[in-house]
Amino acid sequence: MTRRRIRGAVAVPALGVVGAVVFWGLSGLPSFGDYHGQYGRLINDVALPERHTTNAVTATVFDYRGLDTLGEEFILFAAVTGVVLLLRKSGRRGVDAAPKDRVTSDALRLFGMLALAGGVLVGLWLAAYGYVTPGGGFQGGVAIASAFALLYLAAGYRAFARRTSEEALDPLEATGAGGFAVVGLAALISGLPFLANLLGPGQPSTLFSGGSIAFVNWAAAIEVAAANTILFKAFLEQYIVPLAAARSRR
Amino acid sequence: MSWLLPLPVAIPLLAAAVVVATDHVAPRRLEDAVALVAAAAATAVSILIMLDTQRGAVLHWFGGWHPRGNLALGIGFVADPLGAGMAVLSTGLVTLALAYSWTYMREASRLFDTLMLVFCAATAGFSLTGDLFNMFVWFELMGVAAYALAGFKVEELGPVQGAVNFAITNTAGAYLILMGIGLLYARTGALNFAQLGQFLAARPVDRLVIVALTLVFVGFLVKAAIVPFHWWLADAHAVAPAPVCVLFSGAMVELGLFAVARIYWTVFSGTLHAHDGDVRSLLVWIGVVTALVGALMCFLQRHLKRLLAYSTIAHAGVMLVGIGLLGAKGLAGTANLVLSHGLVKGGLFLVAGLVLLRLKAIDELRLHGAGRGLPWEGALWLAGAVGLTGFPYVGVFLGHSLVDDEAGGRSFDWVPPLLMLAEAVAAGAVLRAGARVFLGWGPKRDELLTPEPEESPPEQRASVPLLIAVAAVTVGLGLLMSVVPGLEARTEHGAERFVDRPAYAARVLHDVVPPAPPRPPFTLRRATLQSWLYGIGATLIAFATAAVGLWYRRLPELFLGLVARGLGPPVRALRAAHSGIVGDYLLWLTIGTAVVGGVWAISLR
Amino acid sequence: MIVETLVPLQAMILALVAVAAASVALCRSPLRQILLSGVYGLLLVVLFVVLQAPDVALSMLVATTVAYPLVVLVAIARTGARRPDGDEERQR
Amino acid sequence: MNFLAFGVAGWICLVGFYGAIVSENLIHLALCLTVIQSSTYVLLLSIGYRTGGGAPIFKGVKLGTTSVDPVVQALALTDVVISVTVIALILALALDAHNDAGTVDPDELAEFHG
Repeated sequence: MTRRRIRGAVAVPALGVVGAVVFWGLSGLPSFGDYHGQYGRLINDVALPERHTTNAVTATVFDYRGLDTLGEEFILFAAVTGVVLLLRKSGRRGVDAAPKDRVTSDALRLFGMLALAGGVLVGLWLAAYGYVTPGGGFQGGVAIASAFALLYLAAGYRAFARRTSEEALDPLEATGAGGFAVVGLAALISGLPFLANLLGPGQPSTLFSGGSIAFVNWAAAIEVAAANTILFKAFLEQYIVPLAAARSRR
Repeated sequence: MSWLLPLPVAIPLLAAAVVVATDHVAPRRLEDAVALVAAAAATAVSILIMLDTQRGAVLHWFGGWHPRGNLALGIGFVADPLGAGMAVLSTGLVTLALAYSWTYMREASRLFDTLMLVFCAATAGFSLTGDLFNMFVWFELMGVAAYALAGFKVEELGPVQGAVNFAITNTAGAYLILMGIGLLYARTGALNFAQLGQFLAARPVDRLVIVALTLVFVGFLVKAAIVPFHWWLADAHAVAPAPVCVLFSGAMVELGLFAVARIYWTVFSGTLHAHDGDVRSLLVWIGVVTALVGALMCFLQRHLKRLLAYSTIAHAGVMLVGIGLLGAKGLAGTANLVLSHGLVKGGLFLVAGLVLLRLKAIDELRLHGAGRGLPWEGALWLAGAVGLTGFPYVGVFLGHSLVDDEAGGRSFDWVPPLLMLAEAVAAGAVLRAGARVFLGWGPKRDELLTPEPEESPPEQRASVPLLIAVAAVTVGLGLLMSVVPGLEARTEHGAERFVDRPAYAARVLHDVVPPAPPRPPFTLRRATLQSWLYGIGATLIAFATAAVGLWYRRLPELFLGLVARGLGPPVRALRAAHSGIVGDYLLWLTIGTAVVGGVWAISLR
Repeated sequence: MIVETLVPLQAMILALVAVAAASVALCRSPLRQILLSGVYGLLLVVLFVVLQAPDVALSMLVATTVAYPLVVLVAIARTGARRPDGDEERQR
Repeated sequence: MNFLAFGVAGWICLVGFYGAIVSENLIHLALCLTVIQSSTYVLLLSIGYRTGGGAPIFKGVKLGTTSVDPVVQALALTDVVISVTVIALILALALDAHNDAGTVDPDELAEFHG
C-alpha cells in the first residue's frame, strides 16, 4: 500500500466522525427558509431610508461593514504582490526572450480590440450601478481584467503586454487600494469615525446614491481591475514565454 | 481618544499602497524608509492606545454606525489592555524586523516591504477588532501576506514546500472557522462579539453551538500550531528569511491563541458557564501534549531555525495551558509569556539570521566551533536561551509563574512540573546548539539529530553592527519583561477585564463606562519559594539537557541501550509523522477535528 | 405560488451541486477537474440565483468563468508540459 | 428540503477534504480547497434564505417586502474574493515547486525529515 492509499483509508473513518459531528450540529439549525436573524432585518429596514441605496448587499459591503471590504481589497492587493514575488524568478523574468505570437489574423486582432472595449464597458457598467442593482466594484473590476485576458487570447501576448505595463498597473492598483484607506482617513481627519460618510446620502436609485459609497465602490473597481490584470499577466508570463523560448531554441 | 483605533491598521495599509505606487520612480531606500516609519508609527499609536485602555476599554465604530438598541449595526474596534498589548507587540516586532531587513533583505525589497506592512496592519486589526467576521478577514489578510513571505526564497525547494504546507493547512483551517461563523450567525443573527455572547448567554448550550465552538477553535488552533495541528509550523518557520521568522514565531502563533481566548471569553463563556470544566480539561491536555511534543522535537533538530521553531511549539503549548485554565491569572500569565517569549524568540531568530549571514550555514553540526569568532552572537544566543528557561526574574519567568499559580489554584498540580520540563528541555536544546556552534563543544557528528536542507546565505553586504544592535535590543527587551515594575499588576488587571463578559457587553452595546479603576502600584512580583524552585529547577534541567545532548555518548553503554530500546520506537514514529507531506497534515487536521468535536459533543451536551 | 415552484427547483439544484462537488473533488486528472469545476461553478451560480443572491451569483460567475480557469489552465500547462530546457528530471 | 441545503453544505466540505487528503497534484489540491470553500457559500446563503423572500434589492419594490438576509450575502461576496486570491497564491507556489523539483505531487516533495 502506498502512503496515499493508507491516508485515504484512514481519512474515511476520520471524516466519518467529523461528518457525524457536523451533521449533528447542522441539525440544530433553524429550518431552511425560516430565518429571523435581527442583523439582516435591521439592515434591510434602514438601508434605503437612511442610506438611499436600493441594494442592501452593497450598502452592507461598502458601508455598514465597509471595514471588511477594506480588508478584502488588501487581501487581493497582498495576494497579487505575493504572486509577483513568488513568480519573480521564473517565466519572463527567468527566461529573457521576446515571445512569438501565434495569432496572425488581422480579423482576430480586431475582434480582440473590440472584445477589450466591450469588456471594459460591461465592467464599467457593472461597477457603476452596483449600489442600485446587483453588481459593484468587484464584479466590474474582474470583468475589466478579463477583457484584457480576452485580448491576449485573440490578439496575442505582445498586444496584451503593450496594453498592460507594470508602470501603469502598479500605481493604478495602489491608487485603488490606497484610495479606500484615504476615504476612511479623510473622515477621521474631519473628526468623524473612520470610513464615515462625508457626503450625505444622495438620491436613491441614481449613480450618486449612497454618498461616499460611490468613492469606495470606484476605488474597489480600480483596485480589482488592476490587481486581476497583474495577476493574469503574472500567470500568462509563466505560460507564454517559456514556451516561446523553448520553440526558438529548437 | 477613540479616533486613534483605526490608525494602526490604516497607516501601514496606506504606506503599503504608497510603496507600490511609487515603485517605478522612488529609490529603494526611500521606500524602505516609508515602510519603517509607517511600522514605527503604528507601534507608537498602539502604545498610546494601550496607555489609554488603562482607564477603560476604548471603542471606535467604523462608519459611525453605533449600535441600535442592543444590535450592532456596523463593525467596532474594542481596545482593552490585552488586545492593545497584542497590537503593540506585533507592530513592534514588525518595526524591529524591518529595521533588521534594512540591509539584510535587498533583493525584491519593495515586494517584501509591502507584504510586511500588510502583515503589520492585519495583526493590529486582528488584535483590536470586536467583530467575529472582521477578525476572520484580518486572519486571512495576515495569512496571505505570510504565505508569500514564507516562500520568499523561491529558488530553493525547502521554502516553497514550507510555504505550500503552511498555506494549505491554514487555508483549510480558515474555512472551518468560516463554517463556524456561519453556524453562530444562524443561531444568533449577530457577528459582534458582545452581541453574540449576550444572545448565547441567555440560553443553555446546544448542539449547534458546540459544533460552532469546535470549528472556530480548531481553525484558530491550526494557526496557533497546537498538536495535532502544528505540523506546518516547523516547515514554514525554518525556511522563511530570519526577519519573517520573528513575526511568525513572535506574533502569528500567539494571535491564534489570542483569538481562542478572545472568542471564548466574549462569546462562549456565558453559555458554557456550567460546562467550563470540560472545555478546560481538553484545552489543558492538548496544551501539555503540545509543550512536550514541541520540546522533544526541538531536542532532535540540528537546523538552527527549525530548532527554534519547535521551541516555539513548546511555548505555544504552555501559553494554551495558561488560556485553557480559564482563569484571569493564567490568562495574565499567557499575556506575559507572549510578550517575553515573542521578543526573546524573535531575537534568537535574528541571531540565527546573523549566523547564516556570517558563517554561510545554518546546520548545528556543520557549524561546529565555527562561531568561536562571533562573541556578540554567542552572548546573545546564550542570553536568549536562558531567557526561555524561566530562571527567576529573567525572560519568561513572570508569565510562567502566573500560569503555575493558576494551575495550582485549579487543582491541576500535575501540570506545572510537565510545563517546566518541556520549557527546560526546549531551552536545553537551544543551549546545546549554542555550545556546539559558538564554543565548539561536543562531537562533530550526532546521528540523533535530523539533517535538513541547507539554506543559501543572504545578501553579503549587510551591515553586521546594525543587525547585532537590532538583535540585542530585541533579546534585551525580552529578558527585561519579568522585571518591569507594575507589569504584573497591570496584566492581571487587564486579564480580569478580558474575562468579564457582562462588562464587555455593557461597554460595547450600551456604552456603559465602568468606573475608572485605581492605579495599580509599580511593584515587582514577589516570587514565591515555589516559583524560585521551579525557575532554578528548570535552569538546572536545561543545562543538564544541553550537557546530555553534547556528551551523551560518555554515558554507560548499558544505560544508553536501555534508553534507545525504550524511547527509540516512539521517537522514530513521532519523527516519521512530521513528514512534510501536506496530505498527511490535512489528515491530522481531520483527525484532530474529529477528536475535539467528538469529545465536546459527548461532554458538553 | 412562487414558493411552490421554487422549492423543487432548489432541491434539484442542490442535489446537482452535491454530485458536482463530489465529482470535482474525486476526479484525479487536473485537466478534467478544471472542466468539471467550471460546470460546478455554473451550478453554484444558478443555486445562488434561486437563493435570491444575485450579487454573489455575479461574483461567482466572473470568478468561475474567468479567474479560476485562467490561472489554473496556465498552471496545468506549465507543469504538465515539458520544462523549457527540455529535461523533465528533478533538478536536485 | 428542510435539511437538504445544510446537509449539502456539510457534504461538500467533507468530500472536498477527502479529495485534498488523497490529492496527487498541488493544482488538484488547490481546486479541492475551492470545493471546501464553496461549502461555506452554500451554508451561508442557505442560512440567510427566507421562504418567499426576494433579493435584498429594493428598486421598484415597496418598503416592507420580505427579503432574504443581506449580511450573509455580503460575507459570501468577501469570501469569493478571498478564495480566488488564495488559490492564485497556492498555484504560484505550485509553479515554484515545479521549477525547483520538477514535480507537483505533494508526496514527492520531500525536503523535511522530522
